[in-house]
Amino acid sequence: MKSLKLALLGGALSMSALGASAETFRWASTTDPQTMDPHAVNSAPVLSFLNNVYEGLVRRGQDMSIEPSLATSWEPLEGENGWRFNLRTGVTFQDGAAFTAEDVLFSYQRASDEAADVRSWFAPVTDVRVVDDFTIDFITSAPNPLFPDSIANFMILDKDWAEANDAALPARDAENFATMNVNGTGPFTLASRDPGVRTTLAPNETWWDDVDHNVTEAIFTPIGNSATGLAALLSGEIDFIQPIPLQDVAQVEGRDGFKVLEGEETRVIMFGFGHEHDTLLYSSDVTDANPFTDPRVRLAAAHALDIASIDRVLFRNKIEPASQLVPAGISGFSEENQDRPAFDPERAKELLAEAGYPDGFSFGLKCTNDRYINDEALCRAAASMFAAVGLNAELTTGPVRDYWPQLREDDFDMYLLGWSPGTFDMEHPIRFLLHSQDDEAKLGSWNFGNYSNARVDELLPLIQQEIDPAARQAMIDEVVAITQDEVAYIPLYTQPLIWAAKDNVELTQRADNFFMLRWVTVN
Amino acid sequence: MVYFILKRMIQSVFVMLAVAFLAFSLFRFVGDPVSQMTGVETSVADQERLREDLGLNDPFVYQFVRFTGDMFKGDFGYSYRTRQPVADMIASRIPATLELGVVALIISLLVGVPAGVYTALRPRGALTQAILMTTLVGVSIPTFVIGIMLIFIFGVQLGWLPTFGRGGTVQIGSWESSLFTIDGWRALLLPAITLGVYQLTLTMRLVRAEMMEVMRSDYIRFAMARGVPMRRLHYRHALANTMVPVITIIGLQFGGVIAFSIVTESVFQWPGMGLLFLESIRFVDIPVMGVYLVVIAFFFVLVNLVVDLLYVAIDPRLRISDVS
Amino acid sequence: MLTIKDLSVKFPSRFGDFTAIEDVDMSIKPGEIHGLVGESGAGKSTVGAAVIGLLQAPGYVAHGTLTLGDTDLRSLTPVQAHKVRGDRISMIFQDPQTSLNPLMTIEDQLIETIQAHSDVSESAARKRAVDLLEEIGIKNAAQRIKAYPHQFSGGMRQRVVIALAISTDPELIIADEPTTALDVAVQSQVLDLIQRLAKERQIAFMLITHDIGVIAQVADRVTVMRKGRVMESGDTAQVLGAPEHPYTKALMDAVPPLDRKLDRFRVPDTDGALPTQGDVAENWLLEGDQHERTGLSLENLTVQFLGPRTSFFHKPPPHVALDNVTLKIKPGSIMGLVGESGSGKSTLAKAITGLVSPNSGTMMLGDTELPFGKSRNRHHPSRQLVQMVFQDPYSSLNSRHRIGDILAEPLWFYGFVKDAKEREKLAASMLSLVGMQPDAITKFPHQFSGGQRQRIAVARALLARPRFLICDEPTSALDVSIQAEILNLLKDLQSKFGLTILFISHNLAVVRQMADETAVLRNGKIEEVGETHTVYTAPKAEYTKTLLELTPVMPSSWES
Amino acid sequence: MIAFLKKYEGLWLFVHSPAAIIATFVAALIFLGALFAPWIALVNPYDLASFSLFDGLLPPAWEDGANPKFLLGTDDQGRDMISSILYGARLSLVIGISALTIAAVIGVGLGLAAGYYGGRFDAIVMRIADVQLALPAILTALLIDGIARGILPAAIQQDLRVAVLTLAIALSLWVNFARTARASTFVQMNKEYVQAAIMMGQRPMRVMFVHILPNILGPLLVILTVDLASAILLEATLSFLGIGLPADSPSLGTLIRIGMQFLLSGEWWILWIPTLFLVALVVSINVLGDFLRDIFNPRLR
Repeated sequence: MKSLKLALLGGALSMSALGASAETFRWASTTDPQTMDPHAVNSAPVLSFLNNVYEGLVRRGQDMSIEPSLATSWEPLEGENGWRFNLRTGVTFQDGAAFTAEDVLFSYQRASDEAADVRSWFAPVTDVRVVDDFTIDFITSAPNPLFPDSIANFMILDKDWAEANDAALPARDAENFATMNVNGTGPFTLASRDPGVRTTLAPNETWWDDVDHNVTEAIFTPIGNSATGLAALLSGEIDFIQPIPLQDVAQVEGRDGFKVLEGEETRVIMFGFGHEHDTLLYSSDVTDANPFTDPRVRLAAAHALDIASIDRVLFRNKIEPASQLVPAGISGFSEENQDRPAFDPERAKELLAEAGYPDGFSFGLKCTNDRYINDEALCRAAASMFAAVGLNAELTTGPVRDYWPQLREDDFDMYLLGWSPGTFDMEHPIRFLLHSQDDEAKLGSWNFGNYSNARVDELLPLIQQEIDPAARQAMIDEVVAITQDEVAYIPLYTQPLIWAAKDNVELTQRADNFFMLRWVTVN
Repeated sequence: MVYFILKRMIQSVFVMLAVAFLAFSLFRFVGDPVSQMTGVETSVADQERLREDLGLNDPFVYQFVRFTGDMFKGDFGYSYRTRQPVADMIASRIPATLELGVVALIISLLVGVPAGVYTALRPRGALTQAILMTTLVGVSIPTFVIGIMLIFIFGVQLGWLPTFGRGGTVQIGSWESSLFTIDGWRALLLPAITLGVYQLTLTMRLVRAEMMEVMRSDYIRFAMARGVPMRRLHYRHALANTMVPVITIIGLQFGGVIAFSIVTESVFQWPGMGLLFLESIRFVDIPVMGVYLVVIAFFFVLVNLVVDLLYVAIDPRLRISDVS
Repeated sequence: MLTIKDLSVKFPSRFGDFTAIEDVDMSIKPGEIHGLVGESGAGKSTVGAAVIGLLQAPGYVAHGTLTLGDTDLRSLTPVQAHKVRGDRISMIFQDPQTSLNPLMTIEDQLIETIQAHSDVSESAARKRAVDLLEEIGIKNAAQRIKAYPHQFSGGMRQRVVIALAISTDPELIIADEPTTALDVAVQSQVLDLIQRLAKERQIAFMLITHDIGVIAQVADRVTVMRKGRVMESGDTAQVLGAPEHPYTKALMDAVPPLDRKLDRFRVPDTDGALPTQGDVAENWLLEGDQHERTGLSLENLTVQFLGPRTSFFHKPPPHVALDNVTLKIKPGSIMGLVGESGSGKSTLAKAITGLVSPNSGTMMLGDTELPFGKSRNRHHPSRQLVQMVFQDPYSSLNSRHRIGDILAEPLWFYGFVKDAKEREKLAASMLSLVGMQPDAITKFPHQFSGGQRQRIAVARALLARPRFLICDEPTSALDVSIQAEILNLLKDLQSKFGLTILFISHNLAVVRQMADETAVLRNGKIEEVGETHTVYTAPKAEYTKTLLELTPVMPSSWES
Repeated sequence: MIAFLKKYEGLWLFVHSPAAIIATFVAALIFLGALFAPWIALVNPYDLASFSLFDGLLPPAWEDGANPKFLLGTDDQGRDMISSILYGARLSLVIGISALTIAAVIGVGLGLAAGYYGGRFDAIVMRIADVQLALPAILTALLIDGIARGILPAAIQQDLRVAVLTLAIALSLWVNFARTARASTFVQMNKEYVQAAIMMGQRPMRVMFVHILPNILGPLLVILTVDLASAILLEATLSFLGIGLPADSPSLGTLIRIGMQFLLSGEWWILWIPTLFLVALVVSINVLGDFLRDIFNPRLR
């Protein structure tokens, strides 16, 4: 929990420094947003960047809680499942066009079209009805208490502008006007766009909210090589970089004029098993059975891992051990099931003996080498810890571009996975990781090992529809308890989030790794 | 003369076609582009439909014919990642790579040739041994290590030069150049040196070997016997004859320059074709990779043709027909 | 006036100092052409290089004095010496192909030399250069001066080299083998030019050559050198006509006369006793069906080479190498084939051995027809019956193979002797048959002199038990004395084993000593063919007459 | 002894050039170190159980906070630097040398044939060489790496990584051999000993390999040493681009890539010790290459 508090503190500070002098703010990150079209790609870097230009009906505050944005208030509909949103009046788009419910309806049709990658957000929505210019209803197939939370990144663009520049749908293969140009209601507008090189934002004079940043020009440049990025910061050419390698934290803190912001990302790193596999693929000694189908063997593997020493050596004490698939502080986190299997090699050996493998067995561990922080180093460390209890892991690491296809073809015995809940609620990982694979209903699509438990499958829809928070939490706790007993996954830790900036820059680090320009003050 | 050029052209077309075929046939194995293009929550069905739309399920030969067909029509297709037309993406990146490559080549010639001449004329000198040793060490350190060292020394510690990117550039028609601003040159210096080091050592050693060979030839001894002033003998006679074979080999080394430019651009975040290619590999952006390879092959073929023409221009024996 | 007093030059090497030349005395008066003759390795070029100060590193002048007029050349500083070079002393090299910078026009190279030694304006220098070219016989020089070296023929280019040498009217010109690379006709023009320049401009010439005929024709005085020491020197007529030193005598005996045929050259007996184990090889050669002598007859043989293609549309112009040559070589006789470079002699040899495929005509070896070039399969009998001895001893033996392997290869390849031990014994015996020590088997080619290598090449040819032997300029790369030994060897082997030989050479005198009949070849056509004596004494073709006249030869009046 | 030295000109020159002696000494030291790595090295960096995470990031012995057991310190995984370097050098050399041999066999074979047959065959070989030159080495490695991953069954993919990398490097180096062999063969073709062999009716293969090949070994040997250095460097560059060897069986190149992450974080030895080692190896090989070129240069004959 300590990390989130720190983030809050940072936020409060920045609110006070109002009206400082006009400033150019230069910042960099490892990847460049692929497109400026809010509905084309559902990836964190794109949505994070566009949140500065476009706005949704609701938005997340500095502490991740949902706040009114283009919708001033919203309440569940009587008599049918769904929500009514009352829209803010007097808001104009950056090209001066008025903001009305028509724009919301149009954006919904655009975002839920087959061409849009974000259409999965609207799976529960059956119909959208415009009541009047500033009221709109979203009808859902079933009661959906978390619906407002799940559309924080659903951004609204102007209907006439889009249709005039024939960008009614996100670009399918060829780019369209919306790929390179913007027309949102957000605090900033696009000044220039050179994909992969430099993108500049300028403040939106007609923004409806009160301005508490003093940025007159924001220049974003992607820097792929982390060493070069750090050099760019230390040489003063850029004011802020996200993220920096955690082994360089000491170096930055050591230099005066620079500071480091440390926080926890909402991403939990875990090991998954091939529950459905009936044999081991990479084993040299056990070829006729899959020991990992026995929960005792999975628990033994969990006991073999010493998260504390991994934290000390690999992550320099910057990670939080994880007990379940979401970090603490996220809605739906199960307070009762906070303890995770302790580091106990002896217990691990006993469990293996009980399960019939006294001297262990060899198996294939598959990891990425360029997706999560120190992913390769972690797997090598884990492999040596497994080996200590007799679980001889044959490690295979590779770039992420080939990783997902291999997992989809069940080409593993044990695999590394990091998961950040899109809706910042426990329901998200249950829907994608714990529910058994069901392609039509688009459920369990990332449950590569196809862990399946009837009770969990039964509870998911109930959780999704339960309005009363207490009842909902109880059901979630039950799911977490089941999956912990059965060791569906071995949650390891939440990944650290390290940003670095010049001393004279005030900014807020949010847990979902989104960077909001509107909270930046350069003094 | 015309025949010679025509023959080279035809051969070049074959080389480029072969490169396109080779590159295209191999991309199928470099990973699955769709998994990169879609977000975390996209369902398998959606991914399958996207793969269908992009025609990735078509038989391989059909895809290749379409790929080359479009290319000849000038339609280079769209990037899977940014949906931009690949032609624009690459065109906007060509100036950066070309300018970097040319400046690196100039540095390697400006330093390499005189150093080669000096070490050839004073084979036993102490300075010669020093030059040979330092350039040898220079070429033994991997390019990316040199790059990062230069960044930290001149960028971070001394703060004289920018550590990344292209600095202020000037737009001349569609060509974005960094040669006309001080800031542009400051940004160009470090990457050009990093790229140039390898080429410099090569040029120097070539000039040295060739110069020593030429110094033993009869026409040099005859020039000595005629009392031609030493300076003129070294440069007007010896160096001119040395440059003829050296130019051809430098042309052939072009492939090396491109290979190292990929590394240099990724270290300096230099917005050239090499960086774009690296990103497209990470993202399995097949159209960009395919067109990049063909463009590189085109440059290679072009350089070879220019080198051959230079060869004919410099050496009168090829230019003017035989005994009149 | 050049005077050299007991000059010696040393080359330091890992074996200590190697003395190239020792106690050389010589003097050349202005206008005098002083011949410096000797075999390769005699050190004649080293003398020339020492005088002009261009000794190959690390050579140095150990002691002795070199004075030109009143300047002591050895006391000059390098800068002064460089000033003297070109101004007072010039040099002419052997190969005109490589003496001129291929990338610069003649004009540039002339002007550059003139301006190096006299500060004169460029236009004046250009005018002087044009006059010079006219003086040495290059027509419309003003226009030709703009051309590049490769646009001149070998002879013309040597004239340009001479023009360059005299452009600063030096006192002394060192000519190192100036005409060796030229054809007979061009050679005589260049020699006349040298004589004219010596007389008109009173230039002292040091003429370094191995060709005694050239010395006889042009030199006023001559110095004979051997292994770095002067054997004899004096007036040319006296030294060549009535040599006192035994080496000079032996040298003169070895020179093939043009006017008469010797049955054998008088060769000083070789120091070691001639090894006698040659009988094993002799019997092996005789037991084959050798005695059946086979001749070779060619019927209007034509060979064309296609030049480089210059356009897609029309084929490149063909270059006719052999233009329907008809030649009959009687079995067991030696047919001489004479012609200048480019006449097609080597092409003929290659056609017979199948390296080149003729366009038309027929070739008959004895009574079997020889298929052309590629169509002759690898096991055709002619592959074994026809063998060849090449010109350059340094490239006709594979330098990476032992002599034993080189000689055993034909025995193994043609399946004469199955057992390796046997092959080695026969090879050793063949070596002694050609006058070599049998223990040469274990050595490598680079351990032998040119003459020895040529003997090994002959041994290799014989180990294929041929019936027809082609000798393509077998001795033109050798010194006169060595040449004499090899020619004797070929004569003995031919008479003993009744071989039919086609002897190809550009040297009319050598062909006269060897051939029973002689054919004269020019630009691919047979100009004349007939019994050797009649061709040499009463030539019918005009071309043969001019060739005989122009070949520099010892005037018979000097005969002792 | 002196007589023996004098007999072989090469040896005499060797004794007299300090650079060559030092280079040979360094190269020999590294080769032996790599060869006997399993016996010399403290720990086997490829066996995960043989080192532990807790020894991670220890500085070299002469700095404070070091563990004397690890003379040159440890990397982020706790692997002893010296053992990693020895094993890394061993792997780099294995890859370098085997890539060289493959490149030499392909290159010399094609070069010889191109020189011998000339004409159309020669043009084809040279165009193939052009295609290879047009594809920079890094590209070739990428594409072959992709194929291997696509074709090979997943299970054996891991241990074939070394073979894939070797093939990738070999394919980008054969062109040098081909060009040199072709040029030298042209020169030998109009030498008379070759014409004699052809006249005898010997098969082309025998003429090429028994007669011509021994005479063109000189320049090829020089290419061998120079390209060995560039093969090792190429492997390092490929590792930098993430295509090279996996991190759990590091070569010199991978060690440097891992070291790059710690360049600024204070653990300087993780990068600089392998880099210096690589530079020493590559420089000594290059110096030897230059020395051999002088020996085989006809000027000395």
